[in-house]
Amino acid sequence: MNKFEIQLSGSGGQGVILAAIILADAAIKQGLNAVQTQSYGPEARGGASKAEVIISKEEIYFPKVTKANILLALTQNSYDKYIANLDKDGILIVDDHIETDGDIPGKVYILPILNNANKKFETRMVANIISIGAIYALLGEKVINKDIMINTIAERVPPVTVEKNIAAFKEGIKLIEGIYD
Amino acid sequence: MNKFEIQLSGSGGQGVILAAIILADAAIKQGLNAVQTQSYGPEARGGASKAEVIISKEEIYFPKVTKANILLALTQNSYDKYIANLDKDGILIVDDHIETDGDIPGKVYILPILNNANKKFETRMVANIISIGAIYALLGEKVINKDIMINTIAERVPPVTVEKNIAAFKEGIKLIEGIYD
Amino acid sequence: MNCNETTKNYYRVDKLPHIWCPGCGHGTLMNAVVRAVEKLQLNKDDLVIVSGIGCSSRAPGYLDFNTLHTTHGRALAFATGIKLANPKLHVIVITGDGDSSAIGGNHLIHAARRNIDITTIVFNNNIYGMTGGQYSPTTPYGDFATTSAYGNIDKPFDLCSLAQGAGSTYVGRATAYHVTLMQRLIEKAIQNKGFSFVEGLSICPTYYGRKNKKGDAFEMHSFYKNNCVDIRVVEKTPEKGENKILIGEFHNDPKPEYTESYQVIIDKFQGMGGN
Amino acid sequence: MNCNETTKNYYRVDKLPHIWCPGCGHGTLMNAVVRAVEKLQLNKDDLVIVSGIGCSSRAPGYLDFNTLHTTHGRALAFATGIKLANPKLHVIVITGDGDSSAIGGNHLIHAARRNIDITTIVFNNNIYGMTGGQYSPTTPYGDFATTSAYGNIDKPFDLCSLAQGAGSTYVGRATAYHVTLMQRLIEKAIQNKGFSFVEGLSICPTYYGRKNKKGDAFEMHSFYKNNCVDIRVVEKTPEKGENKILIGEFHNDPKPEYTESYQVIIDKFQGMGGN
Amino acid sequence: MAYKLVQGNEACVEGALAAGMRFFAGYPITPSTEIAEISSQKLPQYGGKFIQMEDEIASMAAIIGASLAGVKSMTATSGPGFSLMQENLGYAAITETPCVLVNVQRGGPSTGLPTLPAQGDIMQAKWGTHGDHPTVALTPNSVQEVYEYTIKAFNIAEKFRTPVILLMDETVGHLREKMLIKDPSEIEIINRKKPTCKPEEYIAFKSDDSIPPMAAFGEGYRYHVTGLIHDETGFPTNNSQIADNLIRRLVGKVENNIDDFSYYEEYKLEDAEIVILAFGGVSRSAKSAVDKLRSKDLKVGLFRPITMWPFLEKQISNIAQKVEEIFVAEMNLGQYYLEVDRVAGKYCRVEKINKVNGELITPDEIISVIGGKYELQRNN
Amino acid sequence: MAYKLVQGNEACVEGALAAGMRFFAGYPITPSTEIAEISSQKLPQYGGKFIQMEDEIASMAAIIGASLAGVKSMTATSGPGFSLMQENLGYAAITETPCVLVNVQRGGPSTGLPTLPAQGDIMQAKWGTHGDHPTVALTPNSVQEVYEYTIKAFNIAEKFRTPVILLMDETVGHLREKMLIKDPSEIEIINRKKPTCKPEEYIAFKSDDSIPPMAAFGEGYRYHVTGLIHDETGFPTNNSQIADNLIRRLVGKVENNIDDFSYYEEYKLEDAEIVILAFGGVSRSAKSAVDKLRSKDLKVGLFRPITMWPFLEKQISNIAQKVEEIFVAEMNLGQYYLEVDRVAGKYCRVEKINKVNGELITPDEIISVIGGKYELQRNN
Amino acid sequence: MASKKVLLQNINWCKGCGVCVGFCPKQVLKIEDDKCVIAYPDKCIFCKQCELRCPDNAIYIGGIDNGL
Amino acid sequence: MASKKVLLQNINWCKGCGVCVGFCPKQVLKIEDDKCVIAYPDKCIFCKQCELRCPDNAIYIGGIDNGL
Ligand SMILES: Cc1ncc(C[n+]2csc(CCOP(=O)(O)OP(=O)(O)O)c2C)c(N)n1
Ligand SMILES: Cc1ncc(C[n+]2csc(CCOP(=O)(O)OP(=O)(O)O)c2C)c(N)n1
Ligand code: SF4
Ligand code: SF4
Ligand code: SF4
Ligand code: SF4
Ligand code: SF4
Ligand code: SF4
Ligand SMILES: [Mg+2]
Ligand SMILES: [Mg+2]
Repeated sequence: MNKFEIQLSGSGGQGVILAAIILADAAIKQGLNAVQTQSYGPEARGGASKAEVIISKEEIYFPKVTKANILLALTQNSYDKYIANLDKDGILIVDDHIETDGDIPGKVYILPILNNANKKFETRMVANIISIGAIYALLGEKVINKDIMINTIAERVPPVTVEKNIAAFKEGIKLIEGIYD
Repeated sequence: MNKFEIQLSGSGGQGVILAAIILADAAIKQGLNAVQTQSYGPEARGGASKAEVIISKEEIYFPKVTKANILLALTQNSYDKYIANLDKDGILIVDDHIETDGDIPGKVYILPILNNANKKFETRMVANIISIGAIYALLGEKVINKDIMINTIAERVPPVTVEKNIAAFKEGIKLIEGIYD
Repeated sequence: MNCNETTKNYYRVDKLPHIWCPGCGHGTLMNAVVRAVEKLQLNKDDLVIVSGIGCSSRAPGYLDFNTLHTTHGRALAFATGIKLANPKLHVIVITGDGDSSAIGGNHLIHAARRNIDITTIVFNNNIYGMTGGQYSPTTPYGDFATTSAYGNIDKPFDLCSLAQGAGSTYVGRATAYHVTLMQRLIEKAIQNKGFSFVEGLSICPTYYGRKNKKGDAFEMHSFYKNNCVDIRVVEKTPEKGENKILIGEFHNDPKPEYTESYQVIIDKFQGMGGN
Repeated sequence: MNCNETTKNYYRVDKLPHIWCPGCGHGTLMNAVVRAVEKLQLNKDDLVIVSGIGCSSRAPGYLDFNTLHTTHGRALAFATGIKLANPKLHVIVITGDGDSSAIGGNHLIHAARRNIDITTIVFNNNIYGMTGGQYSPTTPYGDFATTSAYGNIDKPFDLCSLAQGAGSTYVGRATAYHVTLMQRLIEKAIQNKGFSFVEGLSICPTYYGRKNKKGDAFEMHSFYKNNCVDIRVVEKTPEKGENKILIGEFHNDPKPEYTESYQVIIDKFQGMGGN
Repeated sequence: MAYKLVQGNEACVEGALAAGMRFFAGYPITPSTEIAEISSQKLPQYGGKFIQMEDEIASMAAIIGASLAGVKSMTATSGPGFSLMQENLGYAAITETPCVLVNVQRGGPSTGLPTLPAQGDIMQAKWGTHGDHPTVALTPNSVQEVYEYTIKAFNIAEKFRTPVILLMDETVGHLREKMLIKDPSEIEIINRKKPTCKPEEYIAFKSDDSIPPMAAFGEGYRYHVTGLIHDETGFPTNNSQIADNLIRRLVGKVENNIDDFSYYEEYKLEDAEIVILAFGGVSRSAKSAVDKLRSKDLKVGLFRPITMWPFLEKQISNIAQKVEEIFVAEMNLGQYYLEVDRVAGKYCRVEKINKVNGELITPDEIISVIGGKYELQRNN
Repeated sequence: MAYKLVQGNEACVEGALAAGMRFFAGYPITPSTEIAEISSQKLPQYGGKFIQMEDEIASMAAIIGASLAGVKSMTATSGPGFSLMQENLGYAAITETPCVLVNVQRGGPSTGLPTLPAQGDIMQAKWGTHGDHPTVALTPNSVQEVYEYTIKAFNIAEKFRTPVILLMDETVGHLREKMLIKDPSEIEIINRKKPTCKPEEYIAFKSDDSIPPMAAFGEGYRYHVTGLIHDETGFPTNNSQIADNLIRRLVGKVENNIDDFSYYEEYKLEDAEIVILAFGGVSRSAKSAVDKLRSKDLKVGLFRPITMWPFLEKQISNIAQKVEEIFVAEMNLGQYYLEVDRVAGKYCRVEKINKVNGELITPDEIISVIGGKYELQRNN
Repeated sequence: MASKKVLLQNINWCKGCGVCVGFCPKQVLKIEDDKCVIAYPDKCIFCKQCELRCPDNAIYIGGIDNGL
Repeated sequence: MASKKVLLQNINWCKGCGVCVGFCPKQVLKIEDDKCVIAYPDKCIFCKQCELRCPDNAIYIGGIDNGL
């Protein structure tokens, strides 16, 4: 695949925008093209928050996700709102507290993201980075190099939280790999 | 003549605008068409002040005086500034303190307007109405009826000055007639 | 609807929950406004709430009166038109520190000067909340905001002094914590026939709080609880006011009201020269 | 040129006589500004005079400095940009009551609040002169103007209180009659490093005078002569202030100046992260 | 009824009072100031109110507020103030609040030539506020017309719930000429449609015929008004379908109803081969020019739009299909020309006659351009 | 130099700093706020200054003041603030004060859709202030271009002594994508021409080549600046000849030098029969659409004006003479369309593709209009 | 006529800000999953602090004579 | 070194407002034909009141040592 359209959604404070920025930044460091957008303003306050990344080998003109190849939903609200955007061959990643519909096209990964964040890292603040780990694992090393991912995370999160976030990233990878294990 | 273009000029406080309004108003009461305009703003403050009236049997489109059939100048300043506007067959009325050029086309009336205002009426404030008298006399009774003129003056000047102003009007007529006497 | 009677009677409950962040002080202050109106038993049809633009200025949308959400800073100018056009209406302006004293500062001082019968209530959170946390004319000296990363060098307005200096005939201040005082001040402000100004110190945990390490909503409330003192106390014992925020009723001095003065002119001249 | 040395040195004499009406107080007040500048021996190249729109705001055009005639009410906002861009410049704003306190009221209170080093001089003639005599925010209650044929029902601002309340660190008032006091206040205002405000009560015989039967220019001057009293006198003997217009130096309390505070930030952070 | 000598600005107030204006908020500015002054004097006599606000922004806001409270309202200004009113003009448009804004144009840009005439705000009248919005602007050319079209401006505002701009110029505003004040019985007055339903059934911005009925604050219909994109009930939304509907309805209610208020004058157009298109003060010169050019045997006619916006596309396109050339004469550098050229330029030549020096274009100037070109042509 | 992930609004600040901006005055407004925020953080690091003014009117005034004092200055805003800045924008034009005004467009009118993209201020950028005046407006469509054209905006402002508008839209302002920050040595920087004569010989607004050299306050050239019509020395006058000269020179210096800054992109235009004209965010969709329509064997190309104003009449007229139809796609109800139709409509068909619902026009929407029409045509 | 007071919630409106929790004198309330939870209803003394301070009108005292 | 003071006028700038006339303590001045006229130069005591108050800089005290 030459182009990935990724949509990350959750509630206001969950950091999905930062997650999207990290993905886009890493892609660029990888020498790819990437565009990142998000929804702003009152609707982003409190309610569902959405961030988008498109990663592509080619130049990206239209910067918005049309159909998501990967959709992340961290809350029921955001799942309900954005599930329709998922491409029919797309991949859905949802937190395991979310009730999903039966007839989702494509692959579905139901992961204990919030739970593990709380339990293993004692903060819900890393849920976004766990999610990145999962997305990274699904995209595969061929798309973005793991070290680039880790470096980008290290650059973009608050200095004191770098280690924890890198661990969270790895946790996300494991969540995907675990499924395959 | 079906159309009279009249330009009245003087210094800021001499009331040439009121004079123009009275002429226009009287013309309308007479059943004629009339438009009245003036120059506004800083240049009118202190410096030369100009008011225009066009009186016509027909509808008046362009509302500005192109070439004045009658030009009144009460100050040297205004004379200098506006003399070029006088039609070649036009009539010039100037106060007698003004130095005029030799080669003025048309008729010239050099009248003691300010002087008589001061002497006979003990106020320079009636110079404008004396001027109207002179203009009226030059236009002739056929253009605007004398009573209409007098009524209009009475309506437009401060109540306490009505009598004085009507006398001033008559003084203006006399100034013209005097010349013919 | 699952809520208390006051809410049921005075809110547009189908518009709730409001868009404000968790813990935002504006919600508490809006409740104080509603309780004051309830206490005074004002007819809902006769009450107009006008606001500008900002988080605070979203309040009218939730309230079941005649409500007007105008342009940023201009609420008082719109309100002036409403009040003059129909002096029988009670006109309350709900505004923010930015809305009322940055872009809207001129309308504030002129409405106050005219002493027109409008009650202005400022939800002052010391920041521009709606646009994401820039410093406002009430952000304290040295504080941080997205546009004062090096500490704010602007000196803050004392909004109550400004309003009083400009001519406001009723002036008071309370906080999101001192919500009962807030309610009482609003009641008296509405009753004052003239321009009334009530400042409600609000809290913005999301921006002002976070940028300045003020803790969560409860901590920010607690700050007001511990650092405010009523003007009457200070008038008696000035030491008690040191380094404290003054609250209470600062000024209550009725003067001829604008629309009433105008009515005098109309009564005298209506029909003369006119139709 | 046929005039005194001061005029020759500081005026653009080829632009004289100015457009003001016979007896207009603005001319006398403009002279006070010039004498203050002469007294302080300011370099003409370092002085910028900024104005808005109005009769008063025409002053800069006659003065041989860097001069800027801006849009109505905005002089202080322009001046703020000038001063911040080059703090070495002395910036003086000459403005009218309408220009500074009607349309420009907000810029006045904000420039004062910031305490930016600008000297603001208001030629207050209690009327909009330039547009032909409408009431202004300083027209006394009950007075007549072309838009208050039935007597003005707006209450007037006390401009000095307004400026001081907003944060001005130097405040004073004189009149077109008290022209030497005016000069002294302007001198001290320029010397104050911060926002300074000097109100010069002017006379407009053409509109305010005529509409309110105040007599000719000399009579209007005489009114100020007979009805003003210095604040120092009143401080000692309050009775002497009754029904009088207060003049003199009201406030002189230097505080950190805005461009200087900014320079501290630059000194600390320049080069960091930047080029 | 007898004719009276009236100034254009005064006629505007007379018209407004006749139309039912009972609130005026303004801030003085040459050459519109007389409108404020006369309003301040007359309104109390009619039980109405005048207020001099602190600036033009506040003036525009106040008249919107007053209109929402049920009172017909007006403000008047000139260039600089017109620029300042733009934000709230857009607010009046999106909230569908009837009101009348008079702009007596003077020379610009900026402070420009405060006392001299210009027509430099023609395009600003349509495009001065941000975002897509409806615009109605009328341009009278005589004192009598100022009176008549001020009344019409109020009627359009009320009927279509939209701000209406009366676009005068200094020439017309300061002109004194005769005017006939009509008997109230002869004047058509339109008032805003009021809701007849019960308050709980009132959907403030719902409409079947594109113009929702409007309740005044205080009449028992408690509703919400906002400058945000809103749904039929008046509450903000980011819903794209609703946003689209709202903007298209707002613009459409004016554009699609233009036949209701397409005002213009045609003078000697029947057999015209050359057309002068002019409006406001300049159209008076143009009319003189037509007569004089006719006397030189040139088939010249005048088309004078009184409704400036929306653009009289149909009429002008029709004319263009019948004539050789249209000369657009205006006191600016060619603003209305652009739309005329767009619509007419597909069928005939379109030329500009412009002047931006603070003087009214004279008949002779128009004659010299047209006469020069066509007499020469004929002689060749 | 490596690519960085940068937001459009951030790129604007980077470009401005590279161009030499050392003063920013602004008032926050979505979606432009980041420009103020980042400026406030970066300027002190460059020895420059940021001030948050009390409103947009003051912001525009302050940058003019700072520019007169010799410092390159910028402000940024969106719709409502843009409307408020109009009066002083005209002042910058008439006083020939270089400065840059960024408008990151959002949905309007009024408060509208504060967080959503639109291109509703295209005509306002040209006509928003009163009176005839020059306008330069540039519209970048990528983060890299925001950087580049912010620099160019400053250069044009300085070279021609005129305000320049950078007309972005929310799509571009909030977009993050890769950007290359150039080495200072690679960047062309133009600074205003300074007088070289003695102060007593300086005639502040006299010019032989239409752009007078500009002294800063404090440099020893004491001169007068006014928003009134003024003569070459800068002093007010009502003289009609001088007024005429001034306005025509101001407008002319921009209109006549357009070749100096005619920026645009042509994409697959060589053999195109159908042209999409689009700019800003929408042009990115248009480019996708061109590719996809080409794959359907329709000869479609893109013309993307980057210089929006003055209008690229020459280029668009040339294209119109070669193609069948131009589709003007914009996030408004058809604003730029009007000028395109005027110029191109004499040669080819001109159609609109519009959207005003707060969403970017998608490639599919363009495809469906054009594909729909032409595939159908072909099938018939 | 004695009323039976009861502590009520509108959980849809609650944003979990914790203001009520902080001000409750009897530790009746706690936050769980971003929402206020009435953990110890029996300890409630109906002092109405929570109702007074909740910015979201999401907690209040009801009762029979309140018409609920 | 004794200077010879002299009362001077710029009649072109004088607008005849009469302010100088009113404030002159010695009735040196009067208004004639809208201009200030130095009627009694000998009575002048060079107090400079006229110069100080003239809004138009149209009257002033000159003298040899003033470089005039
Ligand atoms: C003319 C204009 N300028 C700027 C904005 C952007 N804006 C919206 S709200 C706001 C600040 C609000 O601050 P405040 O009034 O303190 O309200 P808060 O959000 O803090 O409650 C600003 C700058 C706007 N909508 N309109
Ligand atoms: C935006 C704008 N509004 C209104 C005006 C018209 N105007 C020019 S000067 C003025 C009033 C000036 O009054 P003031 O500042 O008191 O000066 P004065 O003429 O009395 O000295 C007004 C309203 C303008 N030029 N610009
Ligand atoms: S941003 Fe601040 S003021 Fe706005 S809703 Fe959130 S907490 Fe309240
Ligand atoms: S109108 Fe008044 S303020 Fe203006 S110049 Fe004349 S006297 Fe002075
Ligand atoms: S105060 Fe209200 S919103 Fe906050 S946690 Fe308690 S019930 Fe929920
Ligand atoms: S009523 Fe009082 S005790 Fe009961 S939960 Fe609320 S705050 Fe606690
Ligand atoms: S004060 Fe000056 S202007 Fe007035 S009369 Fe005397 S000399 Fe002339
Ligand atoms: S100097 Fe004194 S005495 Fe002489 S004319 Fe002037 S005011 Fe009179
Ligand atoms: Mg705030
Ligand atoms: Mg004044």
